[in-house]
Amino acid sequence: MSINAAPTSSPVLTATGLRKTYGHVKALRGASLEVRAGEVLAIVGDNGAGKSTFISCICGAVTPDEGEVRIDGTALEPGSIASAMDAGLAAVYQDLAVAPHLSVVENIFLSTELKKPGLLGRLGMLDRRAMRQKSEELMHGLGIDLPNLDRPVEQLSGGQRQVVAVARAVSRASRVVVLDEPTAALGAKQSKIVLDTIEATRQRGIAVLLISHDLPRVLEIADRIVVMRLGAVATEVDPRGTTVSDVVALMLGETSLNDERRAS
Amino acid sequence: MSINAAPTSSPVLTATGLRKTYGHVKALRGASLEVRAGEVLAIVGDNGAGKSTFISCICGAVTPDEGEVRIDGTALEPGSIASAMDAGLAAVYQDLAVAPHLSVVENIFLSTELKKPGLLGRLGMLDRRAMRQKSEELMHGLGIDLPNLDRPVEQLSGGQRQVVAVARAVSRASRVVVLDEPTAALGAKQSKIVLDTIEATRQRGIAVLLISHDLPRVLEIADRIVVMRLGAVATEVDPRGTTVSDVVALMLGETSLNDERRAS
Amino acid sequence: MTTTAPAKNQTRHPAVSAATFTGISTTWYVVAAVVTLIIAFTIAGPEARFVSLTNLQAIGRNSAGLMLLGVGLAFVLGAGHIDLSVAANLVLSSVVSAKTVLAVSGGSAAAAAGEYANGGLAIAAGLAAGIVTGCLVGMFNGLLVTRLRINSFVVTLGTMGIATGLAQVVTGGANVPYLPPVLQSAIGMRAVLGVPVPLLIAVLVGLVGAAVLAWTAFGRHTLAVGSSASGARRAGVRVELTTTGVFVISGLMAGIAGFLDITRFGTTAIAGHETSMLAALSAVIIGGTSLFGGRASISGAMVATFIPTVLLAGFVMVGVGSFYQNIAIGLVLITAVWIDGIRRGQLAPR
Amino acid sequence: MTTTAPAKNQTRHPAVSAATFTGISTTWYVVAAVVTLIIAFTIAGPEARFVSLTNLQAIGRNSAGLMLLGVGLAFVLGAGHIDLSVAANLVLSSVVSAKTVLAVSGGSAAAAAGEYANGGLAIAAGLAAGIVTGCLVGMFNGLLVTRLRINSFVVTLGTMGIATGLAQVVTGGANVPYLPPVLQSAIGMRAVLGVPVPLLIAVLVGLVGAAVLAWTAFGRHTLAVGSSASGARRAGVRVELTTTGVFVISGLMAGIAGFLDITRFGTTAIAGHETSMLAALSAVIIGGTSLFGGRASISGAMVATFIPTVLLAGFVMVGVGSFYQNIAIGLVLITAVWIDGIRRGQLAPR
Amino acid sequence: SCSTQTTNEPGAAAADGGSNDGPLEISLLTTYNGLPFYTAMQCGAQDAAAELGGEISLSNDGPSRGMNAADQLPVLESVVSSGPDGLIFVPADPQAMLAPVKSAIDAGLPVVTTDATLAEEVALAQFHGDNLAGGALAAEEMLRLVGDATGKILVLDNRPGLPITNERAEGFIAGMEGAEGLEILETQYYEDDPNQAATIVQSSLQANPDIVGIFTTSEAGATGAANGLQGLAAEDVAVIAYDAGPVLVRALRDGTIDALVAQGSYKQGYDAMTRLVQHLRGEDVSGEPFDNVVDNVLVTPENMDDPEVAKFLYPESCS
Ligand SMILES: Nc1ncnc2c1ncn2[C@@H]1O[C@H](COP(=O)(O)OP(=O)(O)OP(=O)(O)O)[C@@H](O)[C@H]1O
Ligand SMILES: Nc1ncnc2c1ncn2[C@@H]1O[C@H](COP(=O)(O)OP(=O)(O)OP(=O)(O)O)[C@@H](O)[C@H]1O
Ligand SMILES: [Mg+2]
Ligand SMILES: [Mg+2]
Repeated sequence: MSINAAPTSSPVLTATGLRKTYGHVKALRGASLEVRAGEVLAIVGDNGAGKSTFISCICGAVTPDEGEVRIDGTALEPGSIASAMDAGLAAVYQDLAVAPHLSVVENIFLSTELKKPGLLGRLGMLDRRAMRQKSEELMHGLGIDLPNLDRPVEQLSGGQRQVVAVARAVSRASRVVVLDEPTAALGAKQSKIVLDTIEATRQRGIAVLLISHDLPRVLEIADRIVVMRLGAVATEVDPRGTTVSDVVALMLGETSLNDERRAS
Repeated sequence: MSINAAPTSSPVLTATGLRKTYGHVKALRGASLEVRAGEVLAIVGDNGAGKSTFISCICGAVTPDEGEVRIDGTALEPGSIASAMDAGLAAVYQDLAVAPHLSVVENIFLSTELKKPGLLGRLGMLDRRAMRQKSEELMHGLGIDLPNLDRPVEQLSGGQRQVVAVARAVSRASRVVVLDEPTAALGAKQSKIVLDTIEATRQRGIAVLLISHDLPRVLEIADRIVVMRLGAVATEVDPRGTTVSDVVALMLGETSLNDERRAS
Repeated sequence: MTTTAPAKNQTRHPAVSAATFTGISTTWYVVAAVVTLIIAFTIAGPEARFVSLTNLQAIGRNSAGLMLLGVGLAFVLGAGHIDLSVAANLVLSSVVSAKTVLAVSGGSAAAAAGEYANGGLAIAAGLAAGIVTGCLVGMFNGLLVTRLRINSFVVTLGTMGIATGLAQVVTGGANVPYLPPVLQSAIGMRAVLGVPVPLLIAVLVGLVGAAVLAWTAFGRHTLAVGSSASGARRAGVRVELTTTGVFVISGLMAGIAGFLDITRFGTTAIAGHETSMLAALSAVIIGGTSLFGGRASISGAMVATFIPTVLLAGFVMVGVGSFYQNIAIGLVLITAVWIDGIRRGQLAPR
Repeated sequence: MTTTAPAKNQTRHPAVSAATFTGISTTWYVVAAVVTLIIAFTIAGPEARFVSLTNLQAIGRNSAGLMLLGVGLAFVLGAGHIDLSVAANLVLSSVVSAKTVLAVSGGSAAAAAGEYANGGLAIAAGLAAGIVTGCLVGMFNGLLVTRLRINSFVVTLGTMGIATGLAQVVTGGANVPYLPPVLQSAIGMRAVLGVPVPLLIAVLVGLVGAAVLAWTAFGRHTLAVGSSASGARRAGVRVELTTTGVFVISGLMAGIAGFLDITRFGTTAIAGHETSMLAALSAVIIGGTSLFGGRASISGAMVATFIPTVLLAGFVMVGVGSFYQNIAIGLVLITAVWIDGIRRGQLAPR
Repeated sequence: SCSTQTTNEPGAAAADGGSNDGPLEISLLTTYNGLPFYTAMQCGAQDAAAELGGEISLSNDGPSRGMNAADQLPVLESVVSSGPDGLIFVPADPQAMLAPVKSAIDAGLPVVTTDATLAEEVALAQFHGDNLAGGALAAEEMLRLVGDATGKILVLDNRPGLPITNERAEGFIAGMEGAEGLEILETQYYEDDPNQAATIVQSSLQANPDIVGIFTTSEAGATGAANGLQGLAAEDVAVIAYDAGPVLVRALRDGTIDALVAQGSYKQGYDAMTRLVQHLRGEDVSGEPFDNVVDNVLVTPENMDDPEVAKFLYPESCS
């Protein structure tokens, strides 16, 4: 995996001044970033730093109290997942956001179902066969070997589920893909598949936003790294020439498990 | 962290020939292991190898179809958590097994509540103050800084929750502590705390059973490593002189995401 | 879609999702249970009269309303919600429908004198009025659940009172009398090829419902929302729309059932149907729909609605006192769900 | 316990868990709601008679049974289950209690002639019979839920039918007549210091229940099971025991309420109480107990049981027509839960 | 309950004049099993059967709850399917039960209605109390009890949409019309729940302390009303209730209730059984009237021990 020079094109996604307060906890206090096409931007930070909240606001899964997200220069409707999806964004959430009772195929095409051609399709009839076949092709293309795509996702092991969520996101994204700790539950082989997938996605000119605690891998794959602390982006580092302990030092302000950043 | 020589004492915990089938899936097909006091035994394996099922059978959370678990030579009642807890075992499960609505203190003392002294206690009255104080001491002792132990666990971030589960397990265990991916969601600082805690626990003469995908750390901390493949223990390795890629090679049989090890 | 390498089709299993599969198999189990009951009552009852055409027709007629409610509830439960207001909605819809029929067929003064106009039009208007009323109540439920984000149990418990009260206000507390007899002769008491028309309607509507659940995006989204609302939302499902949709469907079914009710009785039954909601809920659950969402079987619910009707008819015929009927129906409910659970392996060892 | 370094006590917040805290604050909110209703009806009604002692006593007496059911349901809901059988259990317990009272006080023939013996003993025996019956039904529920692992909705729906049927079988469908008048004079219609004895009993029992929930391991385990049964189990909680326990408590409450019922009326009310289950459930939910387990407030439930009684009494007094009462009660239920949700921030932006 | 033979062409037996003394299966189908009112009816039917002789078996059917068409209809259809020789039927609703009864009659089942009537004269005969008249009887007594007092009257009815009890209220209100100085409050419904009835009575008395009389249309309402009055220690309110089951009779004796409207349900059952069996056995009943009104009787503490009145009180069970 080569460390690319940061692309010079204009940013695909910009997030500006996102704020979010839960009761007394200021989870985000004015976080901003931008990603360019074909760039892997990693977000690192201690537990509770606000990483998941940040990307949830970007994806429209959480409505920020303040701030703006733009894709290709157009502002997204805050808190609207549809708006982000329509703009070409797809995500893997930390808790995966799958429907456990539905099968692998059904989850991959959830909300982007294929309709039968012709009248039946216009009546809303699904094309199950096409979806099944495309899912197989997708899995095959990624090198993932799940034997039965019709098993409900709840019967898969944690790692298998995470792979399904990654496959869904990369197959959907046309501009930005957001990955919140996509390898947390994965073994060596599956982690490799996911990292290869990220690389392939970047090659397709898609912007990648990656959250991970696995710093060695982050340093290996990311073009840029932003460090979050206490709900805001503390600093940005260039992975070239940076070591894991450098990053750890940046991540650790004081008492970082302390999330009592009380409102005013 | 020093690599100890494997202790020579007789095993604290032995699991023999555990089998478990879910419908068509043979999750475990005769897995065995033993751990000695003061020893850290790591279990590694690909996703879906059966690691979580294995330790769930050991802890009594899952009833194995066959096989036996002994602590200090006494067989545990299969599928009885009480039996394992009484024998001095405590565990962190992959999904943490906390009660999300209860506070940190309430979760730490769940099922081991302290009663008031005297008549009130005999009437079942809880000693909330004592539990709160002991929890604070515990957290302080482990170096964990959670500001408000009365917040419901569901309001904590994933990493904070995992730390609570680890604190509960190490405070309870008197003979064996079982940790299923205790650092999966943790950042650098929290991971360090957990690893230090494992080391301290081992020093107290408690047997530690650790599942982790973080092979560098496993090699660093474990006394022995067992590699699981397809529901059974494939081999055992000595971490001394072994590299990560050696272990990965051992972990990977073919098609390991393929869990369709159909019953006969 | 990213589709690399057109890999050879390696389908090793038929393209039927596990959810559908369980659904179907529970349906067959329920069919077997109903058939067993029918055989038992035929043997135990006098002269095999249980399987006489008139008796089976009566059972069919009596199941039609429950079946419609069950179809609606299967959607609602599948989406992880509950609708306690179905029976009250049925009553309200029947009342509005009856008033409309009277108005269209010439007003109640003429009706009292036995004069009726516009038979066919009156029927159509009555059906439309029932459907609109039912859907409005359903929409009200759906909007409260999605916009105000109140738990559906609470919302529909409230709507249950509201609909009951409205039905009483509309009628002044007395059943609507003097409905045109054509309602009963053309629909409620009619049979086509031996099949009672109300049952026919319920089955047809139910089959459409089953198709919607199994074969359309809406149906799939319904189960996704029931399986994990937050997951479905973040996967792009418009959860609010889907949720409102299932409540409207439930209301629609109650509306049709309300109209069928007046075609059966030739009047309204504003004091009746107090047990219908729980009976329909039981049927839906026996039929294999999960109370917790994510799994629903319309066909199972449809077949299971025969269970209370068959039991009641059978006990009367066999001569089991009516007090024992409550006990027996309770035991059958528990036993059926228990056996189904064992069969599906859900109650199997942890 | 591992306790290293006796760190200085760094408590920054009072040692009240968030769960308890929400419980208490919802209780105060419900108190405010009830008081507001009382003030409104006092102003709207004639000559402030709503707050007359007799009226408040009447409201208190009429709330006692519902309050007991609510206390039981708060445990069951807190543990993540539901008990639909409480009202049927109440009726069965009242019937068994009444029959026992009659038997102990000299048999029904003597009673018909107006002769009664063993007043005090009869009362004690009646109470005991009611409690035993209630607990047995609750235990039955608990065992089916835990041993057969059937969903509690299904189990208690079944038990509801079984208990209703048994009550009818025991009585032959007619209310038990000729109960000794001492029941009413000594308990049902008596007031101590102005407080009706049934209310006094309900409040005392409820306070014990609140103490059990808040201060004992059983109470804590109840909420843990409701919060996550599988989590609690693996943390060492004996989930089966706790679950059976909550159903027994619910049955116990229904048993006491059944006994109080006969002391109120001097007879049974086997056809009454059809709305009691839903009324008690509403009260518990309004009172701040989660339908999904993990959070329960006994005090909130106790206060909230006054809402339906106050509303009915107030509407009658103010002269709201009875058809509109159903509507109004439905609207109040929805509004109360909605406002409480906003207040707790649960319905706040995602 | 297996019957062996059914020979019941409508009117055929009567036309033949041939007698049929074989065993008969009669079903008594009510709206609400176990109510004392229906127990009395059943006693009447049983006694008639015993006097008529021959093997007549009587089965009691009916929903275990409801009093409404939706609950009764499935039971009716099952009873018809089970093929009894004759049916004594209490229709829950005159309109709703008409079509199904008609088709049963068309299929050859002789039906006699009791207590309530059907919207059309399709049955063999009907025996019923007049609920409107019963209400009026209560009104008459109410006027006597309150004397020249002025004030308000509260009517407690069971549930909206139950024609049987709704008519009693209607008859009562009509009977009170034009009474000097008495105002009838809006009817309140207690849903068969004495607790609700008690609350309503108490609140109504708070709002209208000048209530002088209460009329309730069934037992649960009377139980609740008596209790509500007891709670208020309001002695001077006249309470009249419909029906005369043991609970109500005891209350009358205790003085918590002032009068009862007892229906002749024993006689209804007796006469209905007689007419049905006569028809089935081919006796000529064509001369008998179709509509038979069985008068209600007003029971007061003064006349309740009079044997002529006492036989109208409903027993706990048939002797
Ligand atoms: N729904 C919520 N209610 C209350 N507090 C919340 C909620 N969600 C997040 N928080 C708080 O906001 C802060 C940031 O949480 P977030 O999940 O974004 O952290 P993170 O950086 O993703 O941590 P981790 O690495 O552990 O996943 C934490 O202190 C957390 O406790
Ligand atoms: N409840 C269940 N029902 C059906 N299959 C199950 C169940 N639990 C586990 N399995 C299957 O058993 C196999 C082993 O699962 P297990 O969770 O033990 O794997 P693991 O080694 O812990 O994997 P991971 O590293 O992903 O956590 C998997 O194939 C999984 O799909
Ligand atoms: Mg996170
Ligand atoms: Mg695992």
